[in-house]
Amino acid sequence: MFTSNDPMTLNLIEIRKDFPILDRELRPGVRLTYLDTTATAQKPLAVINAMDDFYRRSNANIHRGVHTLAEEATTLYENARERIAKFINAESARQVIYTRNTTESINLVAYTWARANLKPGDLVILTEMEHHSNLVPWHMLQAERGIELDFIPVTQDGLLDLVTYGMLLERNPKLVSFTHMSNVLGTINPAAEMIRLAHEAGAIVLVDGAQSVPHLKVDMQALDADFYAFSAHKMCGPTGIGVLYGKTALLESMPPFLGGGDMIKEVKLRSFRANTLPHKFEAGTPAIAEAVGFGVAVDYLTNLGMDNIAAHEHEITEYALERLEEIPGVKLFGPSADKKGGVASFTLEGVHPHDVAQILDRDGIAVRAGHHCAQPLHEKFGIPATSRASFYLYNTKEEVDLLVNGIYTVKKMFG
Amino acid sequence: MFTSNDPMTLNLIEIRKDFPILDRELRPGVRLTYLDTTATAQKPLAVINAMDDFYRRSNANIHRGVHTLAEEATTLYENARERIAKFINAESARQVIYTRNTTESINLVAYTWARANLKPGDLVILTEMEHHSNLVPWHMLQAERGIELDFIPVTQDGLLDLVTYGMLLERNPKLVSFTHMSNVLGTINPAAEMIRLAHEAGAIVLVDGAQSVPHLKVDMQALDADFYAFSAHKMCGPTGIGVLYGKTALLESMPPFLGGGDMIKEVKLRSFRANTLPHKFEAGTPAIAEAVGFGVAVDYLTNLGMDNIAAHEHEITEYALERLEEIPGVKLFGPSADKKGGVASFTLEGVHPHDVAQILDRDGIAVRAGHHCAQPLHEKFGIPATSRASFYLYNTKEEVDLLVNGIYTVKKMFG
Amino acid sequence: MDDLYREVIIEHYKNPSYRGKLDPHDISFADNNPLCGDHIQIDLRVSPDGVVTDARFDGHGCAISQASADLLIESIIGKPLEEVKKLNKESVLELLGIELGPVRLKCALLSLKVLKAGVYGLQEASDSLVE
Amino acid sequence: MDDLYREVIIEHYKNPSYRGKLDPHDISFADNNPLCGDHIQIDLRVSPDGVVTDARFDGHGCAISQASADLLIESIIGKPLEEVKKLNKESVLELLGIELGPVRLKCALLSLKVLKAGVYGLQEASDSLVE
Ligand SMILES: Cc1ncc(COP(=O)(O)O)c(C=O)c1O
Ligand SMILES: Cc1ncc(COP(=O)(O)O)c(C=O)c1O
Repeated sequence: MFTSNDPMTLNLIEIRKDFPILDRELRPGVRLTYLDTTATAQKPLAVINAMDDFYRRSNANIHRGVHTLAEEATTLYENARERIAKFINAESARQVIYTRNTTESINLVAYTWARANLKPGDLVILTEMEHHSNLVPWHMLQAERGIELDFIPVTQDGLLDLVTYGMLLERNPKLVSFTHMSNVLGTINPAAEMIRLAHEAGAIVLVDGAQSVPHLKVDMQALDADFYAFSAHKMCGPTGIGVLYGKTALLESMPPFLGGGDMIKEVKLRSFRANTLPHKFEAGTPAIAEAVGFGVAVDYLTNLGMDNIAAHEHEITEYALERLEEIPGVKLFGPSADKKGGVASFTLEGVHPHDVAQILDRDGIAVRAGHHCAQPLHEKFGIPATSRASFYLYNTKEEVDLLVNGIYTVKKMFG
Repeated sequence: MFTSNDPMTLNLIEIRKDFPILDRELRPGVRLTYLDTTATAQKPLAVINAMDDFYRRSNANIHRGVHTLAEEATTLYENARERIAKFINAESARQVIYTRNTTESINLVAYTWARANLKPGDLVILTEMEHHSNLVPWHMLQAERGIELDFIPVTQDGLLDLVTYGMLLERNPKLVSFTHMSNVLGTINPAAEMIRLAHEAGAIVLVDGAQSVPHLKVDMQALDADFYAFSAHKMCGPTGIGVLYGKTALLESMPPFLGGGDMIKEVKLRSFRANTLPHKFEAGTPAIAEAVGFGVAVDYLTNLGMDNIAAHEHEITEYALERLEEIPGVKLFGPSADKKGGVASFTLEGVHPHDVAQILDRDGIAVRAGHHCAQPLHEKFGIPATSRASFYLYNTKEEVDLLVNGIYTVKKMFG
Repeated sequence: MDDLYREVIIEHYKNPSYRGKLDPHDISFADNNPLCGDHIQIDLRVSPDGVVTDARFDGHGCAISQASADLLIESIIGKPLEEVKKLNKESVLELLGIELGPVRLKCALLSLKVLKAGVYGLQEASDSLVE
Repeated sequence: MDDLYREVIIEHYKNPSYRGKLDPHDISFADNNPLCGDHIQIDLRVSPDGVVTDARFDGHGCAISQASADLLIESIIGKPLEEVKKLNKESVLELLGIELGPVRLKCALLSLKVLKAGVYGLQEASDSLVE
């Protein structure tokens, strides 16, 4: 599918062989064209096999066992944590807390740090481009605690209005929580600068990294975020596991979240003492096989090189925006390719996004249609839904061409 | 390993072939003897392959996608829920909420139902044999909310003191929360009767089913529990997924737990409306592959027949208790085989349980040593730790013999 | 799959026969599919002996939801309410003449859900449609 | 693996040379391993020029934790505190002469953790031993 004199640095022919699903025929003669990585990424064989192997050879519960399998499982689980910590350049693996997903990571902060530190009237700054995962936990806290919410507006070209942000910061916010990269517009927000400004204003910063960690090199020490949340399943890893990174002192100061096995140092009938980091926040049997898979996913990305991945995605995205723009009736949302990751959200005049996605699916092209868990952003743009094509390390320009041809077919059917 | 004229109803030769790990040589010449199912169960090929297959063929995010893979993944995820619902005889699949594990299930009730319904001074009844997962969430609520905790005592022979339970019920408890089967003593508590009494006293009942669902036929409609919690990993399923079952009216009356994608019906910038059951309690991308594996685990158990599994375990346990009792210096904890599941916890005079476990491990025998996340229970019996051998559908009497021989080796070394 | 966008569906979507409102009406109800923002309102006129004498739908959404609304309205005019109450998932799929996966099913059934909510009251309607 | 229970370890466990308490003492500290309930207390006598003149441990636990305590005490008597402060994971493993997985490592290091806590103060001790 990919010609060998292609200029990209990633060897797409080899890479695509790593992903068994990309070979799938959905129906006779209809090969999969997967353009929905923003929802969840596909998994390379190395990740699938690592989990398979774990269950076939090493499966045991961790931490409390002294037998060989328990020791092996514990080592595998904790080694994965170390590699993930290194991948995001955390100072220590103790700052990497396993959760189910980005959503749980954000809720963990809302339930522990925020409930321990926010009083009625305290201001939390969010943005208009947040995923529901970074809105609803704060809605819940607003209802329960009477905190105040305000929002950094999104401009018509899909960027955060940083002038208004500056004004909001003058109102003494306690927390600023924003997405590093929008899952609809693709916008990569200037996180380091936003964090610096928030810190100057005395606020704690939580970054939703669900879309950034899979696609960009992120460096916790350079960014200086207080909390950072992401999911394995969007970065070639398994479902069922995510991470909350936090600054050590903050994590140590926080009350625990879920109570149970492993998060304790000692339990009496009527009281308990919490364990040290990171176990304090990991109650019960964790997603062990998933941690093993996550570690291998991080190795896979590291081997390819995050800079190479970002460069490849940039090239594909630039091409995709160019080609989509040419199609009469297509309206693209979000900034130009140089300010965004591999996401192209669009509407097609006269055709509902669900119909676009469904008709593309007849040719095996998987795009997402809907509000992409960002209803307020869609409302802002006055539309109920968009179609979204998204690109990852395994996507090719040929697949963009298939998408464009598919959209012409849609137009013909509804023409 | 198993002779064909063995009287048990389960065909152990065939069953053991389903579990690749049971063939593992830990070290040259040392085959695994896995007696640690109470910590986590091993996985049959069918479960491992189902998840493998999911990632190779059907992986996509669920619910919001219209493309083929998204539809497939959604169907697989929801079909698994239906089979799990059927397995526990719930009235409806909407009562089956996917969580990470038993621990999260219990915490979910503590964070939502309990925080919405319990006032300072309200009484919650637990037992002295609870796992930390059914203690710490209530310790946290006691500290936060000033609820009162009291405990059904455990008798010297490892049973709940139901006379005291009756007296506690007279104090108008709001919640009774207890384990269906003890993970240390093996005691199977008379759950149906205890639930009936609690309901007569006007209390809501939460049952920790982490050890019962894997080993006994449980029937939600017959038991009449208000909430019931269990984990996939203890019943041949993957890590990273568990269930909270709840009565529909209760679940509907409860506030949501984690906020984010999928648990909403509608999100505005400053407010949200929660989704219907079960999605209301499933925020963010769930453990999709794990749900698929869980469904297959339930099929596997169903095919073998829970009654057959329980009968097999009973036979093994009876034999194990008999053989262990003969060993001078071995002290067993918990009731006789007819009142318990496949758990044998013991101490060996003059040898610390960690040393017992470690020396058994030299012969490939995996038992657990420690407080098994039930510190208060161990304190009650005046010991810091026990060794625990536990049995499941794949264990044989020959493995019990290996355990017994191993203990004699330990005695010789420390003799 | 290939007949998911049968001519008839696209035709009913592009040129619906029963789009609009009825004023006055006896029953009116609206709801939306939160997944995609599809919105349907249905107005009914019902004779004293319980027969639907006229009906219209209004709203916006995908071809499946709008076409199924148009087809559904067409099918109930002249029918007694008792028969309308008996309509189910299968009735709608028969009208559309296609098979649908779980996500698009919600689009297809939105108009039926609205109709039943109008006829029965909201709770029963959603109970009767839960997959 | 096979030398995990070397004669010497079982010997030191069954017949420890330095089990007991020192009264009076200059430094005393105790801690336990919450995973298994192992408990170690260490008492030290230290000369004015900072040399450990006598030491004892007390407590209960597994062979690894108790033997390593006995071996550790044996190794520090007569040593300056400055040298005691330099002891680390490797020192203990060398004394035991075995390799250990992550869980049993905690048992082996409990006495060192207690010793360092006594010598340094608790926080630094656990920092310096975090795996
Ligand atoms: C009785 C009991 N309750 C709760 C749990 C906690 O289960 P999980 O670690 O899967 O949350 C266990 C498992 O160790 C258990 O045996
Ligand atoms: C920006 C953003 N935040 C949060 C999430 C939620 O991630 P998860 O569903 O893995 O919790 C997503 C994924 O949909 C996302 O794109």
